[in-house]
Amino acid sequence: MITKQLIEIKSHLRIAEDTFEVVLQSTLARELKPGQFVHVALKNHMLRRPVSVANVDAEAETFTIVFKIFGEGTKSLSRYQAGDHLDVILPCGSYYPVEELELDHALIVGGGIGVPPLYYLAKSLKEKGVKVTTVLGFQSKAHVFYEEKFQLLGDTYIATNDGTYGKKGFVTDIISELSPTIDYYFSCGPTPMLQAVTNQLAEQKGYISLEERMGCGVGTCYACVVPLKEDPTQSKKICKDGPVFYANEVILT
Amino acid sequence: MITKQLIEIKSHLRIAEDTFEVVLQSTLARELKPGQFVHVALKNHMLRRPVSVANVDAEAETFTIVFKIFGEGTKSLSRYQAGDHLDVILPCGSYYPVEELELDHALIVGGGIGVPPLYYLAKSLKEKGVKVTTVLGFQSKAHVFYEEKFQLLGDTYIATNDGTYGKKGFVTDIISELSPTIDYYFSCGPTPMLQAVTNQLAEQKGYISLEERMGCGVGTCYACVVPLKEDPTQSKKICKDGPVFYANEVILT
Amino acid sequence: MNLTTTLPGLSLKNPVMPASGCFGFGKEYSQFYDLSDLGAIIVKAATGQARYGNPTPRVAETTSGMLNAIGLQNPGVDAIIKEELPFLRSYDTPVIANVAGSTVEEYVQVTKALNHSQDIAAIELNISCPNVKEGGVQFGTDPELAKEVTYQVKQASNYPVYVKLSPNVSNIVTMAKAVTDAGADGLSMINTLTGMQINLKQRKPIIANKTGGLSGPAIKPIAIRMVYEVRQALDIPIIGMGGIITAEDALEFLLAGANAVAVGTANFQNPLACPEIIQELPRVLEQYGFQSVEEAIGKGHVNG
Amino acid sequence: MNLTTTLPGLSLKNPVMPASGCFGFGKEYSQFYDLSDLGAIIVKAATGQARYGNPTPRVAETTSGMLNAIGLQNPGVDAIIKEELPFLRSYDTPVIANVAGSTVEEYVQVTKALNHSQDIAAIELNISCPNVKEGGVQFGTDPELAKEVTYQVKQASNYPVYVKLSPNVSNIVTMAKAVTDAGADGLSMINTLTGMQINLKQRKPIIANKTGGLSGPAIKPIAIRMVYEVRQALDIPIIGMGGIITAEDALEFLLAGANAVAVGTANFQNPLACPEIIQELPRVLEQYGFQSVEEAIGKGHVNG
Ligand SMILES: Cc1cc2nc3c(=O)[nH]c(=O)nc-3n(C[C@H](O)[C@H](O)[C@H](O)COP(=O)(O)OP(=O)(O)OC[C@H]3O[C@@H](n4cnc5c(N)ncnc54)[C@H](O)[C@@H]3O)c2cc1C
Ligand SMILES: Cc1cc2nc3c(=O)[nH]c(=O)nc-3n(C[C@H](O)[C@H](O)[C@H](O)COP(=O)(O)OP(=O)(O)OC[C@H]3O[C@@H](n4cnc5c(N)ncnc54)[C@H](O)[C@@H]3O)c2cc1C
Ligand SMILES: Cc1cc2nc3c(=O)[nH]c(=O)nc-3n(C[C@H](O)[C@H](O)[C@H](O)COP(=O)(O)O)c2cc1C
Ligand SMILES: Cc1cc2nc3c(=O)[nH]c(=O)nc-3n(C[C@H](O)[C@H](O)[C@H](O)COP(=O)(O)O)c2cc1C
Ligand code: FES
Ligand code: FES
Repeated sequence: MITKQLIEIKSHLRIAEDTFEVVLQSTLARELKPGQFVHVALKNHMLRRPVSVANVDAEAETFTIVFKIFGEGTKSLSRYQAGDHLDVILPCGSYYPVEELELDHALIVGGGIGVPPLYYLAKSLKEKGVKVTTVLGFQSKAHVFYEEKFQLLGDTYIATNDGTYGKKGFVTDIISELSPTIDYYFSCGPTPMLQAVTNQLAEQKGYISLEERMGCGVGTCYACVVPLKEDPTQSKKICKDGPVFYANEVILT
Repeated sequence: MITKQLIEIKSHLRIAEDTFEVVLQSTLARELKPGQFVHVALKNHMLRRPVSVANVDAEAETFTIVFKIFGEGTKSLSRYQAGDHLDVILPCGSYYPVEELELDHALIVGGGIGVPPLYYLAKSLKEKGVKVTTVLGFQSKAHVFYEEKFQLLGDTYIATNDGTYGKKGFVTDIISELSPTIDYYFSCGPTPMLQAVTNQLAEQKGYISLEERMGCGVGTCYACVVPLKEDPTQSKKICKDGPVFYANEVILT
Repeated sequence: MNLTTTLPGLSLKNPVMPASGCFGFGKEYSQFYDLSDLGAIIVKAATGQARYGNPTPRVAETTSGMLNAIGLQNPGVDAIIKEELPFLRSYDTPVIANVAGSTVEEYVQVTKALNHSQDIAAIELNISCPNVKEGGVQFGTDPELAKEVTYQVKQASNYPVYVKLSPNVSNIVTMAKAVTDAGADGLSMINTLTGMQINLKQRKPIIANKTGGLSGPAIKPIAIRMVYEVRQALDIPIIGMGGIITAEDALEFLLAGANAVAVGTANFQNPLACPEIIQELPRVLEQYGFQSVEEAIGKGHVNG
Repeated sequence: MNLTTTLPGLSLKNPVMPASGCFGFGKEYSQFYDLSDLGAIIVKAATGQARYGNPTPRVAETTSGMLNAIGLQNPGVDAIIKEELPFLRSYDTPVIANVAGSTVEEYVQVTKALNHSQDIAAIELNISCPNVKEGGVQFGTDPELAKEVTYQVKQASNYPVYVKLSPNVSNIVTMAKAVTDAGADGLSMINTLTGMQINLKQRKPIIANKTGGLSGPAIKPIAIRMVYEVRQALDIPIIGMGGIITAEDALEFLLAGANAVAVGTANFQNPLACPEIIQELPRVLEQYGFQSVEEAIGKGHVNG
């Protein structure tokens, strides 16, 4: 059941350049599934900001978000501190169907601020006994985060645009080299990356997670639609039907 | 020279119902004369708020303001704390010409949030050797402030609207009873009070201090005009020519 | 405290309703609270056929407001009647359908289709959508066209017709008079003001449609002025809206002359905006010396 | 970084100038900084005779904006020429006089009087003041009247004429075309949007004039849209304004197509608004990849 809660910030850490990890206390933490997001209200901003769930600690009733400063809203969010409260709508949107899927080997492909939801996904897959291979892309060394955490879950490869860390280039370059045998891939990141990845892995089954500017975040305003491959005059809502879609379901523009 | 300064709050105290006394550190403190105001910027408010100077400590380079919560701006100001900084324009407006006047006995008449500037005035008069008699009006007992401070400067009488403290009624009732022999009166408070006082003391020389909604606070926008008695098609600006006027100079509406 | 207010075809338990396009067809917000708490519900625009709407991005944030250019995306009036409206039956609150179109014929078609629905209590005639190329803007800014479409829709409708006015005009009273003359039962005002925001990095408008409709607290002074001016000139019921966030804002619209109010953008910021305003309203009315909602209506007018 | 920009009669060292009515005649703000830093200065409106203006209160604060109904208070054009303008001689910055009136004759009278002043470089024809009963609004919302007054003033003036447009219209391009056809050298846009705020305690509009002009960041999306639309349609120089607070805002107007920008309400919040924007502008231009102000003008347009 979707709810609005005022929840406390338990910790607020800078983990990479312009990148922050925030742990939040919520009785609904355990309801949050990999791929879902929370819709965060910020003082003096008209609209909420969607941020993915990057991890859940069911026992502690906490969940984690990781975000990068992009504009005014995320800058403001970066200035909150442990002990402050956030007004959050949760849980929002669809999730990676970890429970339902049958698979042995998963490829995780993330770029930039698309990486956070994939950590919670990778952890859940691993807990289910799935082998996880991860390929992550970042702008540069200073922006890399969560590499060690992913490594604990399986083989992890990093690409940076400028080559200051890992492989110079794109996640697709690494995937070409690895050409791993997988059952499913799961990808989240900027649209150009998703386009490249879904093209490259067109033969594979996969799920992707999309971003769009949102109004309501709950499915009422039609701000966040994406056209369907089957019939481009039809659309789905990223905030409600997504953000997770089957890779061939939607048209990436 | 009028200036914009970012100045520190040294102390922030609640001194009566909804009423706060704030001491501010400024290198310009000693420039502030009785009757002048400062124009205070507040976060998330388009316009500054004018607040009178209630006291100056030249040595400590601090000055005091006293304000009452009236709307959103003053509510916001009430939540600032010692150590916070305020963006202030100062000194603003005209002042009571304490230096220039020749007088032995002054009557001070204040109402509500008109009281603060009169304290700095009374103190300055007393320092000059002038005998000071003070009549102050408040809504009710809970709103009374600075009584003791005025008492140290001379005889002080209080009226409250509801009679919960001092005399029940208006400052004019007390003035009628006292009918003091004075050289000048000085008054600040709500317009109806100023009208009553200037009528009652029409035979006396006096100065009054006015309020009006302001834009710039420095004399450029023509928001804060008051028509002149001599020629009502002419006006003066309360922020620049005032807030202190000779009692017979302006038309109170 | 008596919160009821009565408008043609609408006996409302309180004057607060979500605005069209900001509440979908109610399902999503029914997860947050009991929709029976609402005075009424205005649902998303209906057109003759299904519409895809504009490309994304469709929204942008502005200082104390937002821009939207949804472009009237909706599944078409028939699907709305069959698949969306029945859900609202279980709630004890009147539903107002929002009628849109590109031609007078389409407006009439949608209106006639809605005659067959028992799930609504009134229609809101949307002649003010700034985000569609054809129809919308023209009808909302030309008094003659506004008159014509209102007249035709009024002829076609079994339900009371509230005409939703555009603020993008030099004289709102002229527009209000035109549609009143044509038989409008009430007015709904205001829709959004046409605006734009440019992305400095991308060097182009953020909204794919380039322009979008500005809503939220930024536009409230314009909405209040327009409601006040129309109330001064005409004796027609008004549903007031534009920037309402708090119960104080709602009261300001009542004082300006609105008989009821709608809440749009605020729902996005706070899904509980409507019920919270309804809950606060009695306290706020009392604080400002009113015994009922009816008593406050139009009380902000000087000389009358 | 090259900040210069050139408009008819104006060679500006930078594109930033205070807007009319928000800077008096410069004296007060000269206490805060050197007025020679400014690209230009637009001074307060001048009418034929001295005007008292409207009763107080004349201003109110709104969410991210303000209302004003000063009502063109000014000492009259002759007094302005004799007593106010000479002060600005000592600064190395062009002065633009703002011409207002109730009749075409008054506009022409003021314009002719200003021909005798050597202290100005251009005039801004204010046909958009929403706060005076006669003249102002009519001229600003009726294309024929706008054309007529522009033509007459242009005939009378020795200086370039910038016509200041009102945003309270359904079609800004129609207005822009009308005054351009009549010979305007440039446009200045936008003036304020008519708004109202009601005092809940007093149960009446806060502004004594009831309505006032809405300015500040709240209206920026409307201003940007209008500048963009006019730039798209016409090839006439534009001074853009409406809600500028930061150098980013100024750049947004340049991208929309403004050749220079004016800063109004921001001066009240921050007397150093103009010099701070000027100081920041090179950094902001560079950040978004521009080598000069001229390069940025109109660059927010898609397809052209
Ligand atoms: C489902 C979903 C999950 C997301 N998860 C994360 C995450 O885990 N970590 C993270 O750092 N970011 C995430 N994002 C992106 C994040 O929402 C944007 O970075 C953020 O909204 C930018 O806000 P701003 O105020 O800093 O930027 P501004 O540009 O000032 O924002 C202005 C408006 O545009 C919207 N906006 C701007 N960029 C985006 C964008 N990329 N996506 C959606 N709205 C945008 C804002 O929400 C706001 O309404 C997610 C987005 C979506 C849709
Ligand atoms: C020269 C001068 C000196 C003042 N000195 C003091 C003082 O020492 N202590 C004190 O408590 N108050 C003083 N006031 C009044 C004080 O400025 C107002 O109480 C305050 O502006 C109200 O702001 P708000 O945001 O709380 O109210 P809101 O009603 O939310 O304010 C909205 C707008 O109206 C203006 N406004 C509302 N009431 C007044 C008013 N009475 N006078 C001027 N502007 C108003 C605000 O400045 C703001 O622009 C003084 C006013 C003036 C003009
Ligand atoms: C995202 C969005 C979609 C809207 N869709 C419609 C619509 O379909 N029909 C309509 O008449 N008005 C529509 N509106 C206008 C609102 O109903 C309302 O008139 C306007 O937003 C002003 O109110 P507000 O400031 O409370 O949002 C829409 C507004 C928004 C923000
Ligand atoms: C207090 C005030 C007085 C104004 N007086 C005038 C004026 O005399 N002539 C004029 O053309 N515009 C006048 N304006 C309009 C401004 O010049 C400007 O067009 C408008 O405020 C929008 O810009 P802003 O949002 O930066 O303030 C005035 C605006 C304000 C706020
Ligand atoms: S953000 Fe409103 S429908 Fe998705
Ligand atoms: S407040 Fe601007 S002139 Fe007084």
